[in-house]
Amino acid sequence: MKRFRLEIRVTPRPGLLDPEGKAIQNALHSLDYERVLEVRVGKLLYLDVEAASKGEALDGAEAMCRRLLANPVTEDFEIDVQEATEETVPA
Amino acid sequence: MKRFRLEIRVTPRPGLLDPEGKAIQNALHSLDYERVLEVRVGKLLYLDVEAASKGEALDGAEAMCRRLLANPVTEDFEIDVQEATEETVPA
Amino acid sequence: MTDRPDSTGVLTVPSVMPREGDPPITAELVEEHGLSPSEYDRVLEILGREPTFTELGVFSAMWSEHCGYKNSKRLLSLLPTTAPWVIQGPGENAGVIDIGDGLALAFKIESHNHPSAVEPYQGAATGVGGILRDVFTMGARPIAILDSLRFGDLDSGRVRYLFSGVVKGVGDYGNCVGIPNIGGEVFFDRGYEGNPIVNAMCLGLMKAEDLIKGEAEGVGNPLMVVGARTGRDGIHGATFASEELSEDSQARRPQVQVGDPFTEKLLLEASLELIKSGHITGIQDMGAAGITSSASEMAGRSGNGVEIDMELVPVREPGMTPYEILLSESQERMLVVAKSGSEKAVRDILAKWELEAEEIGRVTDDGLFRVREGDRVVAEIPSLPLTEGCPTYEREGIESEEIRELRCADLTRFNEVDDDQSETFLKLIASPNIASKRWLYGQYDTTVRTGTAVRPGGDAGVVRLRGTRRAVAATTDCNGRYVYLNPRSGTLAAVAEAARNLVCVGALPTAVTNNLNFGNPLKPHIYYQFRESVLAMAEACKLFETPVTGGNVSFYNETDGVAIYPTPVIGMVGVLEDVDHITRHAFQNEDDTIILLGDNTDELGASEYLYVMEGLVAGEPPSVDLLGERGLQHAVLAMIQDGLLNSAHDVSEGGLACALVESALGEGERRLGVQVTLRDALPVLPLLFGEAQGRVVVSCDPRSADEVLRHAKRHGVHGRAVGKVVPSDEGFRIDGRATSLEADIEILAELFFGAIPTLMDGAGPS
Amino acid sequence: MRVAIVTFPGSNCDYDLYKCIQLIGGAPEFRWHRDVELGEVDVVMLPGGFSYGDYLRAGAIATMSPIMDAVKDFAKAGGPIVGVCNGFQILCESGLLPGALLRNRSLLFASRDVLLRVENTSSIFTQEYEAGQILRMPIAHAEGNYHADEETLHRLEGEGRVLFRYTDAEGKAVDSANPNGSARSIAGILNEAGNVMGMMPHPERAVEPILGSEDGLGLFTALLSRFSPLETA
Ligand SMILES: Nc1ncnc2c1ncn2[C@@H]1O[C@H](COP(=O)(O)OP(=O)(O)O)[C@@H](O)[C@H]1O
Ligand SMILES: [Mg+2]
Repeated sequence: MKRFRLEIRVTPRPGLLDPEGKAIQNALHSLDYERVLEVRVGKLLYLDVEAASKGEALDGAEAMCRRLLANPVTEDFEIDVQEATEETVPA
Repeated sequence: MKRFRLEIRVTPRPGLLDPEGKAIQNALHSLDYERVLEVRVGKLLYLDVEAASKGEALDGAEAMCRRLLANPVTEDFEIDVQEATEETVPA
Repeated sequence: MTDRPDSTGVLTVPSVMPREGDPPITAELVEEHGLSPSEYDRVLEILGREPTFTELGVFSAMWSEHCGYKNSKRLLSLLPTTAPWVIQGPGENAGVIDIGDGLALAFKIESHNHPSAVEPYQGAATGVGGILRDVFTMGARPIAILDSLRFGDLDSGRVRYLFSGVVKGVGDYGNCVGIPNIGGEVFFDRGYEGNPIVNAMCLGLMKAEDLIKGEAEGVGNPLMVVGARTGRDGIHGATFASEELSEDSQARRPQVQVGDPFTEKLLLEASLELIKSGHITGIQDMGAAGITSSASEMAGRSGNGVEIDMELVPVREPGMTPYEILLSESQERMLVVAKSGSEKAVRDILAKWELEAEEIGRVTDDGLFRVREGDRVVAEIPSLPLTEGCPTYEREGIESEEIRELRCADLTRFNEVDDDQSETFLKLIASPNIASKRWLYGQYDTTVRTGTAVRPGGDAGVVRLRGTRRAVAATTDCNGRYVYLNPRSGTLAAVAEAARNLVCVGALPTAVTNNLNFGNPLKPHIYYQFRESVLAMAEACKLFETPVTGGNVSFYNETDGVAIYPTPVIGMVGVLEDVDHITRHAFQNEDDTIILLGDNTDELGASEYLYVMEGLVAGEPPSVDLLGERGLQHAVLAMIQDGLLNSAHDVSEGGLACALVESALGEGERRLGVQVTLRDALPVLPLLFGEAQGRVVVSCDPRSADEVLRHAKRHGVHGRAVGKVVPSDEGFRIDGRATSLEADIEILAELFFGAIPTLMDGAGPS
Repeated sequence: MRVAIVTFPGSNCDYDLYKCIQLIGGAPEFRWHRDVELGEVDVVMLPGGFSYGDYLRAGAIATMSPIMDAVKDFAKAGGPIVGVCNGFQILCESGLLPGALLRNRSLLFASRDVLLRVENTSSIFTQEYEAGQILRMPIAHAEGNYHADEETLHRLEGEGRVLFRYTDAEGKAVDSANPNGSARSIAGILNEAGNVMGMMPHPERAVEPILGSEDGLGLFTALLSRFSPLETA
């Protein structure tokens, strides 16, 4: 068993309105960051898991995203996995 | 001027209570993903910006994080930048 | 703990030992812990030896202003605290009063000013969390929240950030737990620019017999921590004394407490079930100074001792020292004294609500607060001297020369104007202090629990009590500008206004909780404000027969040495014997007669008019005639109970003109017009916008008008019909001797409801 | 009418529904999220609140609760199910109703009275209302912005499965009357089989004059009329 760190990025489906992104963009413009052309907001999940291999960790993560972590009607997801080192293990 | 895509990951400071992460972890356990050792939840921001160079885009992003996008009291942030290609430009 | 020698036998207890790595106790370290040399001498006297680092932390927390009330206790003892209906006065987590039909009401207010200034969302959220726990640890189910807020002016981006964060924090927490918000207040003034005020009040309902106290009773009974795990949140600032302050230590030790309303909801249900179960003898919220204060206070109140082991406390992070565990302010935790043998039953109840309960120690008979770390004893302090022995002070109080000058400012030039005040009028209606606060309470669930009969927006919130004809009402009030300019009359006005607000919804004012928000009491001019204010509060509460059953003191509300306006917030509760008496502030019918009760005066000092139009905080605030006020309130209650009134609304900020607008617009759904004629021989500005106290605008069927006036007369109140309610398309019109004011109702509505949303638009995400 | 009210950790309108069912003469019973059986009941109701703190997405984690299998079986067998607010979110997340509830477009929690137009009076839930009737009841939610793809919306409309729409006092579904940005101002919908409904507004908070409205009563009495009214547990 090894420890893996999964980074899961859950993002709103393209085409879906993202009022939060819009609000952030407006706020940035009002702070004079005029050259911000677009903002999209998603969710970031870090999961530390135990698994026999990278592949197993990834498969598990995909299943978890499908079953719970992302809503198929409105969200897409992407997963990165890496073996946890001293550094990535949280304090 | 080029177009850059910034990926900004905003995460709660280590040591700070993350009730959402905890609730998700419990839910995953109840789905029999027992080997999820820890969950932390953060925010993901994609900003499309115009800048003269990568370095300028990055500097701008750092300033925006400090001023608005991350809460300096409770959150840390990380920024990745890449030049926007056809592909990365959002729908 | 079972494998250790009997903890009640003094002989088997090893003596206190400093821990390895503890810093030596030096004069600097003592000072950094906020203890004066004479206080430290008292510590030495109590212990008979030098304290360990852990013990120093414990004393520092318990003798801080927040827990020890060292600069306020003596004055607070002058407040009236008893009445036949008071079941629990000050000294417990919340006050409790008898409200009839076998029911009791627990209620309390608490501040979270400093945490909210650092992190508005979490600061406000955890403030609500704390006050809910204070109420449900008494055995009462929370039924309503109120929040009393102060900020700088909304034209500052920083203020908007604080305001939106605080409102979201108050809302999210209460909404999630499912307790309706029924009222409160918000006031904007540059006097609060650097230092917002966030006070939250909670009302809880119980059967009188279900009252439970935070006492450690029954020697040998186990102490259990329940709820969330302990982390390094909000540990007393003094912690940093133990290490060099660096960027890194800042990052590793966030002082911000993060609220988890979801856990709170579970803790609420579990606690009420525990109390009903009879398996526990005491329960206490872990508020400021965490385990330290809850355990030692429970021991102190019962006269017993406690022994707790830091190694048994469930922690969130590895490597926490006893010092850190003792002082952590992690939220959503409680300390429970279970009956011996009931440990499993307690654990089972918590498990049902998906929570943990861990036994961390026992009640002892030696009167000591003893803390172990496994086999080592790291602190051993006599409980009573620790909780009650904090030295108390009476300080020197002198009025500030500067403020006195402001109060004595010559305002006579404002008596000269007599031209058209329409523009001024519209500006005032759009001032955030007068405009509708719907932007704010529209983010609060006000109807959950299906008990709210009067929602925020009126003079006071009302919750009906199911299964009875009764209802309770609550309000919070204080105009800090008044108190700043004149602490005495300003505080009298706060109490009077709170009572008047309750009366306007049809409730009999019954009891008070207060939150005293002040600057640094070591400064003579602040202590002066504090003393005058408490004395005035005592006087007014006695006269209104509204005893003070608890409260909270928040000192040191200063930025760069500048204090906030002194703000003694009055949280007052009242009782309606019959829900049919519930009265609203909005006019109800066209052609109803509008009657003004109380006297218009020429007072313009400290008014919203002066602030908005002249940028002035000056002049003598409106005077308060307590006896007249009492007569007025009795009169209004009598009219309501006789079924005469269709509306009642108290006149406050913005004066009579603004009060009439508020009654005309109501919540904006059914707008009505107003036609009023005033014959007073008064200068225009004070007549329209002066904030004379002791006035109520009521409306009634024209056929009842004489009866209403007779009631007024009987109570010695000046009452007169001033006009009538008209259809909204006939507009809003006040005619005076020298002036007339006219406005379109739609325009008024747009300004009144639109002012704060417009200011907050584009305030950015929070 | 025996009504099972399912309490999840964090539900906070379970008690309100309970009192409402009692008020109309039905027999409410609580079910705990860890129960695996619903027992002999006529109707299942999923209350409002913040199940699991609304963490991750409102209603998402609740769908993993043990009781949900029984709820799905009950739905399959044709039993009537009502989801209010968080209950609606749970029904969408569990796939018993189509679509999803996104964050309010204002990004703020929205608490106020809204007006609803009754769009379909043939469902078992709405048959006591008149077509086009305007109802007044409170909303209190942060994620009530109904979203579904065009095709789903089209089907919902075509099959009369939009039960309630946010409107103004004249019954017009204008944007200013839409409190959260919901697609086509949708406030409540029905499943294909007609036995599962969800809505964001709170009918159980509008059942007595002292609460400001009695317009929610019709939904509960419509169900009551289908079952023997007084069957106390
Ligand atoms: N302004 C006040 N007026 C009257 N009683 C007060 C006031 N402030 C605090 N008290 C009382 O002193 C006691 C200690 O209060 P406090 O330290 O606020 O409790 P905690 O913070 O643990 O909830 C309480 O019983 C409280 O009611
Ligand atoms: Mg307390």
